[in-house]
Amino acid sequence: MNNRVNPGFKKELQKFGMSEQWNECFHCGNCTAICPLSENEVLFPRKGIRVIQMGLKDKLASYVEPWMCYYCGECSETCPRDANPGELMMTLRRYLTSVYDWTGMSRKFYTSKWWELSYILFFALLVIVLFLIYLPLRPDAYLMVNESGGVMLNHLVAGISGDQFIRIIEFGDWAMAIIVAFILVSNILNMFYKIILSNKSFKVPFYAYFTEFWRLIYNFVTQSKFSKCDDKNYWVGHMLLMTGYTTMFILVVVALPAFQTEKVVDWYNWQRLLGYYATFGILFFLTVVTIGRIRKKDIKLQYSHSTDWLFIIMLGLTTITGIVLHIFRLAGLPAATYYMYILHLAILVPMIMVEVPFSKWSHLAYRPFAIYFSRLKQVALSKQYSTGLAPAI
Amino acid sequence: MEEPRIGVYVCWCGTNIEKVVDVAEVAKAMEKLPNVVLSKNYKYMCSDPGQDLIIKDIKENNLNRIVVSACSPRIHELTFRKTLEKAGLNPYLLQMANIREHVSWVHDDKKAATDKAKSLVAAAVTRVNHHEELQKRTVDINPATLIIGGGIAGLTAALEIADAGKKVFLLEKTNHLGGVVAGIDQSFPYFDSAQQIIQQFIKRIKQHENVEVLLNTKAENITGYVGNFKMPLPMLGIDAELEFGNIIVATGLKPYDPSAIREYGYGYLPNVITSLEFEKMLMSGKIETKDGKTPEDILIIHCVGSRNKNCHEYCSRTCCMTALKFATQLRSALPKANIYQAYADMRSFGKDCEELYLKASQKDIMFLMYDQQKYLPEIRRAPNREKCEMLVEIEEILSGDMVEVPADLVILMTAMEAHEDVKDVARTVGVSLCGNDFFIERHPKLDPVATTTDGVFIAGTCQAPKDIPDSVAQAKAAAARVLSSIDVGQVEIEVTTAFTNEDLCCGCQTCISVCPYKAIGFNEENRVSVVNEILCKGCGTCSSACPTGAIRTRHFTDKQIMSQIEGMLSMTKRKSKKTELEV
Amino acid sequence: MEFQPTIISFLCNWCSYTGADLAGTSRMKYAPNIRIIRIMCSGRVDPTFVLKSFREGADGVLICGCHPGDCHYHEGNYKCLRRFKLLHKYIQQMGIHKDRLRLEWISASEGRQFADLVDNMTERLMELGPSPIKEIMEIA
Amino acid sequence: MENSEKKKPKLKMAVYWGAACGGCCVSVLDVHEKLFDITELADLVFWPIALDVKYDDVRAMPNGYIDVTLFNGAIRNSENQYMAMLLREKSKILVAYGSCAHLGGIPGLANFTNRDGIFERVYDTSESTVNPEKTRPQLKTQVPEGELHLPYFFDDVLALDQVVCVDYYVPGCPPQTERLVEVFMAIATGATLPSKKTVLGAWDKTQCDECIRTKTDKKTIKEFRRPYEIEDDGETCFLEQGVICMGPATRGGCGYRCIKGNAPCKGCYGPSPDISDPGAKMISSIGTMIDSNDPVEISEIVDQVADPAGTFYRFSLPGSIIRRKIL
Repeated sequence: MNNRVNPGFKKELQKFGMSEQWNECFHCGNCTAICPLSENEVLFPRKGIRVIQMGLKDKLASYVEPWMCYYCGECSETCPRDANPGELMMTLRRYLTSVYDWTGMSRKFYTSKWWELSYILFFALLVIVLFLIYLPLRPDAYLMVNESGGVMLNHLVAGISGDQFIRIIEFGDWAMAIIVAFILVSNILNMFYKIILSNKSFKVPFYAYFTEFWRLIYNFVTQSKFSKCDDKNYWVGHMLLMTGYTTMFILVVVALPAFQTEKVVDWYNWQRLLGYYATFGILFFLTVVTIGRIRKKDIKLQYSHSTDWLFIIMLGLTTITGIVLHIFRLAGLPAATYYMYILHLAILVPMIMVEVPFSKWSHLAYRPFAIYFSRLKQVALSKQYSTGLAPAI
Repeated sequence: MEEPRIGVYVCWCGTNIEKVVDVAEVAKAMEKLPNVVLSKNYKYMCSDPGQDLIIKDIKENNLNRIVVSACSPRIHELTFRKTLEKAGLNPYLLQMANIREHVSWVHDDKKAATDKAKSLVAAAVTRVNHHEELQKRTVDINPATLIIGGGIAGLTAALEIADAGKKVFLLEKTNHLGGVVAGIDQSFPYFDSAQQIIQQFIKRIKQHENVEVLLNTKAENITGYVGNFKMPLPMLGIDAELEFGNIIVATGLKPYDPSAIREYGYGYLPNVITSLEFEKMLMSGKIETKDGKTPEDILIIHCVGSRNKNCHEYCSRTCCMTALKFATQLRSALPKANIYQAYADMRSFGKDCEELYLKASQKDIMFLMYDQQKYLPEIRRAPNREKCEMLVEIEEILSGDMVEVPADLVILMTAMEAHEDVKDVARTVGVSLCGNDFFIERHPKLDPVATTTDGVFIAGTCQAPKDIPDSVAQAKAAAARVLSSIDVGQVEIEVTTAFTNEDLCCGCQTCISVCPYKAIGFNEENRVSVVNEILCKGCGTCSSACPTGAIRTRHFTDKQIMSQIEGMLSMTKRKSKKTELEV
Repeated sequence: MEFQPTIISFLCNWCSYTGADLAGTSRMKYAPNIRIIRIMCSGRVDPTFVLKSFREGADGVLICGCHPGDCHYHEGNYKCLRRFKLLHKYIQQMGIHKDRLRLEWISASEGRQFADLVDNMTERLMELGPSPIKEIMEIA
Repeated sequence: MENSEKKKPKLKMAVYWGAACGGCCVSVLDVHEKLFDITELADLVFWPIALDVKYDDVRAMPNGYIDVTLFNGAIRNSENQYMAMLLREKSKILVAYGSCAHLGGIPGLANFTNRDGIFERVYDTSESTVNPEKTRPQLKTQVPEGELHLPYFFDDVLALDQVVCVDYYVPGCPPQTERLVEVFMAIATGATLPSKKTVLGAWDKTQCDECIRTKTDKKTIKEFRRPYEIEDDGETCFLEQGVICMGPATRGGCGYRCIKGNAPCKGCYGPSPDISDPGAKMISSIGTMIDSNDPVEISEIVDQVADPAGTFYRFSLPGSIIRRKIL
């Protein structure tokens, strides 16, 4: 590992949205002391700031701590120098996402708005063009209203049956999921390499991979670390978002035939209830965060990177177009429904393609893995201590 | 002297003594002691009626020795000495027994306290039998002043005294004035030109009619005492001699030689330089490596030779600010360079110095903290494939990481230390040095300018590391002290001094090196030691060291102390009879 | 009645005597067994004084001076220390218990330390019992 | 005074030895041809080493019969004590002659132990002794001729003035014969003698005053050395070479015999006037010379003085403040 200091490194991080006050830190350690998540061997954010200040790039790449932070903002509030350690951790998460991403796309998105926008536009146009050419609106679409007044969504496309339409969309879903999953999994492997394999100072015992595996699942499902932040509302909000998003993901990818039904099912059916729950969860979170980011009262929402806004806008538009689509459908407006459907997908697809492998949504995967890796590291180190092989830190 | 007639006075000190010590019993017990004429107790001995009582008794009863048993002699010995003087007795025929601070205030048991008081007063009584009359003396002050050292402190003091119209001899051991400050470009924290200040000083000194500058001259063979010092100048002729009444020692500092620290490679790595060498670079306006390249990476290492038990344990007080000054100067000279500071603790105290740190920390300087006690940064030559000249390995303690810093130029912030020859100066002026070879002041807080040798003052970094304003302040204070002593014109000297009984002195000369004030000289003709009683402070160490009992310390003679011991123990119960077989 | 030792102590004027005065002004209580003799400097302490004290019946002798480096007369306390070490060796050879003679540094601000020192030494001397020196030295 | 009519009455003189080696008596003999001058002025009435005069003869003398008695040797046993008291009674002037009578001398070193300790060593444990019955000398022994008496052996050795009043002291081990002659002549010629209880036959100033070695003010000792451990140049002061020399605290008058023989002074001439404890003074003086301020180093240097009591009190233990070991 190269341990050469690098004064130029800060410029690199500034591209990832590092705040102006990065160098104010004089290492009093208040941030680490106040952080409810910083404990035992996993201490942050102070040490991370030091690593940034010295520009130790390799050290940073293997740095797992930023993923432990859920940005409650207490550190930034406590900081006597207003160095904003919370935001620095956020910056680090962006930076690390780009480090793990071997395709280099993540880095491009984080460091250039235009790259990201063009990428999004490309997928949006792709969706629109594909629809307009291969799945055009059937001429008699106005007839596709059933007796209860709802639009028969699966029958709006010319030349194919409702089943076929569902299968095409399902195919698109799966193709997208596979591409995204491939990139994400390979990035996680890269992360594993950077955190565990490239670090020669410890060796993880083989059994630990299994004995610690439950943590991965447990943390993924419960986001339990998050609940340790003192502000419990934040965990609730985050849980709403997380579960809402996951629910919607399952509905549209795994259970598409059940979700995108021929007829509009009654409101008390599970599909619709789950859909409403997911919409509410996402919408609630979005509203709170948007207001917060605009008001800039809460410290963790004071500094917004362009990708933060883009994420909110994309998710917001997806949700809104989804709701409008639903309203159009209930109101029995087939043509409007069709175009809204295209619009909905034209936003949803680029959002998934950007956020899941390269940006915010990848955190969902990186966080539990980081906890898992950090546990592996701890197990390895404590074993080395007990056998006296490791030098004291 | 006539037969002692002793008066004993036991003070109540209101209730302070009386409530614990049975003062009447103490006074009564003293009546039985030999030569005690009267023994009284009184409510407040230090009050006017109390003192009048003593005066009246002295006159009426022909008393010639007085024992006052009251509070600490550190409080009222002078008061009662004056009382004796008023009554026409020599003030040194008084002995006090401390039965307040050492008895009534520290003991509760009345019986034990009274017994203790008795033995203390009895000791005073037996002692006072052997007291002798001592006479006060004064000497005149020669208005000229010798200043040793032509640095900023010496120059300041010289100008201050010369401007007041008094003669100054300014001694400088090198061939030029200005000292260390002459080698400094700009001073912290205001970046004003140190050059300008010092050159102006030198110019004024050279033109001043009251200042005689003696270059290439060391302070040697100074003899004499406060008011009347002398120093021979053999290079100007056999009889050439300087005469002066006061001395200001301003010998300044020597920069620490970092070649002793293996890790830094100073001396064989060409681009490792000291802070003063860097000042030279700044003055020349060219910051470059030995090969003439403009450095891209510059590391400043703090605490070189300071705060480390292998070098000096003290803090040199100015290096942090100087390092911040360097960083600031470097940043404006080389906007693109990478500047690193390896520091141990940032000690930017003093007016506008924390502000200097804050400003410097805004200038894109990387601060790396190291442990100056345990792991010093290690500098080594960079391999050829590297762009930089050197690589420095630092155990960075804020991160706990071992980091590597590339450097083309390393500036070592070297410590201030005492000159090697300071011991000679200390010996010749009779002032002691502390463990770090800095001059010891008379009192670290209340008298940091004077020394325990009368007429010798200290200023500047010869006393302790300090910056320019502190040196100047101390120099002006020393000058003020000298001027006030010249103004008074006379000085009263210690009475309780040592003296030699030439009939007993065997000339072994043990006492000579014992004396911290060089007050004892050797009379080659009579082959006896002679105490210069003007220099003597009366510590009595020579008396104890004298193997023949030839040197006696007035007011603390063997006889006086031995009789005090006898008196003290005469009151204890366990007595055994001494029988002598006589024919 | 319990044996009460007598301690003769030599305190230098500038540090230790002032420290003992401070114990007084601070009303710190300590054992009344000590008898203080003021000298200007611990460098004035002649071993003769110590032996004389023992000879006259002292159960213990305590010498106090300024802390090393703090001597009002620069180095008097070091001179005292050197003599003390030689004297200490001598008195042990003469069968006098080493704890009967002590040299301690007490600064002007160490009133508490002085009080504790006296208590501590008194206690130790009570353990050692009365000094037999005076009686043994008498010639019948 | 009744004899003052007669022309120059001859002095009556006695020499006696207590616990002594005999060296002092020999020093009297060392007057050589001056003996004739002495015998012209004085009659020796009692001198066990030279004359056959019995104790009974002394007892028979009237009080104050003897003009001058030179008493050498310390008081070790009851006989010494008895004779000291007897001679005190019979003498006008009693002189403590030699180190032993003056301050206890070499026999005084027995005060490091006591009667039992000495007897055990002498009659039991010494390498050349075979005494399985642990026989001890008895004060009384019955023999056919009658009862034999031995003097009682004291626990302590005392100096002469610790048992009787002494008029003058003539120190030395042994005293320098010239001094004896001077003192004797002074007494015999009736010169005014100094006040009683003073030391005669020695100077007030100590050895250094007449010592031929070069002395400087650099009396600092980093290491104590025994005489054989130095390469003595014969010129430098012993103390400046780290060798303990009692010279500074020892009266002159001996003619610095030891120093002339390149050996440091051992202190037999005793301390200068007003010094109550010669050893303590030397401890003080030599202690001061130790060249270190570090307590540990000082202890190390002090440890090089193997036997301070024996070194500084070689001739003066009984006469010093702590006159014997506390056993």
